[in-house]
Amino acid sequence: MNFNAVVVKNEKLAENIYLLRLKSEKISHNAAPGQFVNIKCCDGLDTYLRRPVSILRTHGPENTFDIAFMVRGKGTRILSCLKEGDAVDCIGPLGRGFTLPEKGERICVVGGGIGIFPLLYLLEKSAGAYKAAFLGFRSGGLVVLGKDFEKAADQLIISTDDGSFGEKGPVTTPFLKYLEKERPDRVYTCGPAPMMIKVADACNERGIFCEVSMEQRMGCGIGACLVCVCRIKHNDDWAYERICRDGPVFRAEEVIFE
Amino acid sequence: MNFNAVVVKNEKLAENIYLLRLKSEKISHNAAPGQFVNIKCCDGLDTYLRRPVSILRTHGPENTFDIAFMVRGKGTRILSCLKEGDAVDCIGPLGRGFTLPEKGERICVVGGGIGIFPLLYLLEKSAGAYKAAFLGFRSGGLVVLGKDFEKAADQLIISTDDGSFGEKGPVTTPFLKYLEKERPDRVYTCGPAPMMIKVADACNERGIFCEVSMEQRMGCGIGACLVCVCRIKHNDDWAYERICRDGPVFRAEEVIFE
Amino acid sequence: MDLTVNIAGLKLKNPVIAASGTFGFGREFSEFFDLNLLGGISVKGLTLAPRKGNPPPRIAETPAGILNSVGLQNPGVHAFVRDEIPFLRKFDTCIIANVAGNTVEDYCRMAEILSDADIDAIELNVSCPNVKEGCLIFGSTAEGISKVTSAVRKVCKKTLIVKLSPNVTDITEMAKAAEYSGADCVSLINTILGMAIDINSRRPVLGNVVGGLSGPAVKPIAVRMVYQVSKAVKIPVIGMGGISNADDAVEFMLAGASAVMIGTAGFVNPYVWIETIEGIKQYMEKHGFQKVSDITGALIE
Amino acid sequence: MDLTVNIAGLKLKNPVIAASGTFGFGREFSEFFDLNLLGGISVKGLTLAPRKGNPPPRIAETPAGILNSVGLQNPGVHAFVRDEIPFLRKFDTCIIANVAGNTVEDYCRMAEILSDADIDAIELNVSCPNVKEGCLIFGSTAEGISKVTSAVRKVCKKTLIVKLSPNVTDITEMAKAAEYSGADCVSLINTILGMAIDINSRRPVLGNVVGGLSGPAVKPIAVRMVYQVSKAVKIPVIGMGGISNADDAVEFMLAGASAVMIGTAGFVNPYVWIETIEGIKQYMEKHGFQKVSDITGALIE
Ligand SMILES: Cc1cc2nc3c(=O)[nH]c(=O)nc-3n(C[C@H](O)[C@H](O)[C@H](O)COP(=O)(O)OP(=O)(O)OC[C@H]3O[C@@H](n4cnc5c(N)ncnc54)[C@H](O)[C@@H]3O)c2cc1C
Ligand SMILES: Cc1cc2nc3c(=O)[nH]c(=O)nc-3n(C[C@H](O)[C@H](O)[C@H](O)COP(=O)(O)OP(=O)(O)OC[C@H]3O[C@@H](n4cnc5c(N)ncnc54)[C@H](O)[C@@H]3O)c2cc1C
Ligand SMILES: Cc1cc2nc3c(=O)[nH]c(=O)nc-3n(C[C@H](O)[C@H](O)[C@H](O)COP(=O)(O)O)c2cc1C
Ligand SMILES: Cc1cc2nc3c(=O)[nH]c(=O)nc-3n(C[C@H](O)[C@H](O)[C@H](O)COP(=O)(O)O)c2cc1C
Ligand code: FES
Ligand code: FES
Repeated sequence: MNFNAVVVKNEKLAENIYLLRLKSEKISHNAAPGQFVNIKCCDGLDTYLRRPVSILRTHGPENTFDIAFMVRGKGTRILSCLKEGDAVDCIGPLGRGFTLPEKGERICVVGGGIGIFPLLYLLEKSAGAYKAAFLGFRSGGLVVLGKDFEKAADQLIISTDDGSFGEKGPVTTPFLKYLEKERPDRVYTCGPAPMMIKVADACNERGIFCEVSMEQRMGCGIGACLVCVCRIKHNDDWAYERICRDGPVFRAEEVIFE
Repeated sequence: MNFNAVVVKNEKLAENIYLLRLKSEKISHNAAPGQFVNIKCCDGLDTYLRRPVSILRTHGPENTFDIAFMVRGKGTRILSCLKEGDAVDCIGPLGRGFTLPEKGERICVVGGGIGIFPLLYLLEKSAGAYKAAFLGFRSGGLVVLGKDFEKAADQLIISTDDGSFGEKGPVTTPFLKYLEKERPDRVYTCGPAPMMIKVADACNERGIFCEVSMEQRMGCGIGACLVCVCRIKHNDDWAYERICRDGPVFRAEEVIFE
Repeated sequence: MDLTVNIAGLKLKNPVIAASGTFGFGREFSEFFDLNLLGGISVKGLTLAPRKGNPPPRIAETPAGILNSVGLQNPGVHAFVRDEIPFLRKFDTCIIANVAGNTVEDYCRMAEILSDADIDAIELNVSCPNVKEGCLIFGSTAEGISKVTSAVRKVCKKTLIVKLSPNVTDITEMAKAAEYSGADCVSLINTILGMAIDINSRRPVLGNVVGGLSGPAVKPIAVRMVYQVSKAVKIPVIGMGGISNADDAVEFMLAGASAVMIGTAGFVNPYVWIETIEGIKQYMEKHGFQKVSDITGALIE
Repeated sequence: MDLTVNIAGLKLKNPVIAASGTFGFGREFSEFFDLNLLGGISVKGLTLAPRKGNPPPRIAETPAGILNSVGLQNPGVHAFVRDEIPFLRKFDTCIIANVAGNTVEDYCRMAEILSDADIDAIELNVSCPNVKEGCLIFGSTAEGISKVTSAVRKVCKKTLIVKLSPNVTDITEMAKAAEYSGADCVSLINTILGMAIDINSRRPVLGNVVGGLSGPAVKPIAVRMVYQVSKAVKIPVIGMGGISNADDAVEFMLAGASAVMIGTAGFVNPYVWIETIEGIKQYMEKHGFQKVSDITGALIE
């Protein structure tokens, strides 16, 4: 389960945002949308723990998969410097991904910032569904993979906080407006907590199936250490469940956001 | 005083022994035989402390200096992988070097293993002296820089523990035999403690000027932390002196070996 | 080559044990390697009633280490007996039940329940820094350790291991108290209380503010404590704290440990336990040790 | 921007101080940078009579840290006054005399001598893990700290800092004892007792077998202790332990430190003190702090 993936390409998508294509037969053949890999960014002690990064898509025939990430700290900085041919120690695919829609269903994805990445994979794997994508970014300079989303979705709405690209304001505004007129069969969301809460609440109120992809600092990444939890409803009570194994994707109605 | 030196070449001299040529105007112009540089082998935490390595020689016109080293652990392994153009964080030149001989004096250097490196620089800087070099190695495969020593010394005797090159046995044997017939003006020694003790004792008995270059684990490398000490006689008493600053070269008669 | 280790009657096939709280109940790592290879497994810390644990974030990365503040999230000892022992027993490895209580009665009740269960040893966790009541309160004084240990000893039919906290002035006093009160073995160290602050948000990184430090950073402290304790008591010592490979494991054994536990390093390298066992064999070969137990305390001073 | 810090009347031009034992008497580092830039210098630990110190090796590298066992090698307080103060006084920076004794009388005698000398503060080292007598023996109990501190307080005319050992169960008890007994300030942490073994030679790496751990590895432990202590006492706290840059320094200040000391990191980066001062300024700019003292305790919980 612990694989050395080899860098096939490293592409800068925007300032501080990179796409890595990695070759690994096992990961590329076993992955599903919403799953992630857990990466040892460098040998040794400098970034001690692995870093979780979502799988952006796979290319079965070439045995490769892509990840896209924003440089946040030491680990992602190191990843951004990888070169073709470098080996990367990746564990994956990990976690429970999205429930794929049935053919003919209408779905929405609502993503913010780095939360858009797992949603692209979902869209690409949702053949036969009618797909609307709502993506939010802080500003136009951070808008990435627009072409890919355009291709993968039937409808694409982009908004930026500062209005420098697409609609101005939070991505939840066009999404909520959409919900006024339409009733999608499934909604999937990933991004900052405030955004996900709005999306989840709107869907829960309307009884729309909604899945959220959660983020939390991780230890083992495989479910053994109970470090990466979020609150999940259990009948009248709740329990901390593991984002790395029971998630990262949960049913929105089950999650209690902190 | 803290300089980025740039790798000009990295040459493998023998299995696990490397020569690095580094460009640094300040170090190459200020160094003297017996001094060392203190090297941060890699950024970050993996080799946390700097590693002390003797200066093998300098090339004034090219602003370069050489170091030669054996791969012992993590730090020297990283150094052995450096490539032309890489920057190396070096502090130096550090320490008190050898007392150079006067013109016309007869000198001997007695070196063992990695202890031979500072002695080459001394020989090359002792123009006008008559120079005999005694070098000991564990086996023939470890004999390095033979040509350079041949050129730098008027007389060169090499011995190996297993007899696979030169004389068989410890290097002290031919040196002590030499002392039976000759009385050099100055003797310089660097290498394993048992070897240096024999050389020092022989010289002290005969009242021959002898300098030893000491080795010890270091902290700061500049004399501030008192970590790198050896016992030095002070009248009827002794004190711990700092190898990095009061040495690494000491008068043999002053040193109390542990 | 003899890799077996005998800890107060408890026979381990090799000296490498998975540390409590880092290995769950074995299910997850069983997807990576054959649990039959392990000397033993110390399961996630159990409490009498189920515990929810502390709010996230529960982990922070620190230089060469991590802070955790899980806070003993677990399904309770009854669910462990019912749901986890049957799975663990499929493997031929020692099962150590790690237990933590708020009161002496808690510890005793769990020891009773587990004495009737199909496990090999009980590890008293009197050293968890991540819970407010009990536990570390007991582990911070020799009297506290004596009280819990002697009470549990009376009802415990299994090998009794007391896991010591490093957050004390003199660890040997704690070990002696455990020995005197009937422990068969001591294990050490649990995590060291620490804290990390995000200077941009100006908030503690951990939801619980403070957490327990583990990983390579703590190794020199742990080796020193194992060295001191193994000189101070006659019962065997299980060493842990920052072990990442066979060299580290051997270092603990030379310092006096009869066996070792590995935790945090498994987050980075899920095969660390297996590789450590292999590496110990290589060390024995190179240094002419026939029996792994001969490494214990073989420090030359 | 106001970088000054006032510690019980002692005015530092900035909160960055060189930690005792890592900076000698300033001579060596003065070749690297202008000592006038420093907030202060805590000199190598002094004893009444000169001390030879412990046998080498005196240092071992450990994950993200070092162990040292120098054992207070120093020329004695008289030689310090005679030979070192005149050099140090050439610089406009606070001079802190770090002193360690075998007996209460030793501490008092040194405090008397230094009260008449041209220095700014006395730092009582009751926390050196590398000497057999005195020192840490005092620092391991609240009574010991009280005894030394109150005796010294009577004869000490300088700002009195008590440097605490982390090798204790409850650091707040030690800090409270120091405060109660008249300390103007506490500084923490000194090194944590540790050990390293060379598995090939099977010998301890250090000549003294055990040594004190410092460097990045100890940072989370030190931050936690500074946080606890600054809540427990009203006197100012000087924080240290693993600081390698301005981010780390700010972390200690947020946790409650009024100033910081940096030691081990200077072995790797001789400019660390200067770079830290610059980095703190940048942090203040970015986060809108006018006075550096406003960072102290500005943790949001
Ligand atoms: C399931 C999952 C999927 C993710 N997918 C992506 C993705 O596709 N693209 C992307 O850019 N980012 C993704 N992230 C976030 C990514 O893991 C963090 O940005 C990354 O760990 C930061 O590491 P660093 O060393 O650069 O930052 P540092 O701040 O130096 O990291 C310090 C520690 O905190 C942890 N950490 C810091 N931020 C986060 C975070 N937001 N989530 C989890 N751990 C964090 C790190 O893993 C590390 O242990 C995902 C996170 C999770 C949990
Ligand atoms: C003044 C001086 C000059 C030296 N000149 C040379 C030279 O020209 N060529 C050469 O090959 N070697 C030389 N050495 C030895 C060299 O410093 C060590 O081989 C090197 O530090 C080993 O580092 P490592 O990371 O590979 O080994 P590790 O064993 O991983 O190092 C661990 C720690 O121990 C220290 N250490 C280990 N061995 C030694 C040692 N023998 N001396 C001092 N510290 C040690 C390291 O610096 C480090 O802090 C010299 C040492 C000194 C003190
Ligand atoms: C995430 C995590 C959870 C832990 N939970 C427990 C526990 O439940 N019971 C216990 O006795 N120790 C617990 N520990 C401590 C470890 O068992 C071990 O004592 C410590 O981590 C030092 O070893 P290491 O550095 O190899 O991890 C936990 C450690 C970690 C990192
Ligand atoms: C080599 C060395 C010598 C030290 N000597 C002393 C000393 O003489 N007196 C003292 O109070 N602390 C001494 N210390 C402790 C430091 O002042 C400091 O408390 C500790 O190293 C933690 O800070 P750091 O991680 O920044 O080094 C010494 C530390 C080192 C590494
Ligand atoms: S990270 Fe260990 S359980 Fe999720
Ligand atoms: S290494 Fe610090 S004094 Fe020599």
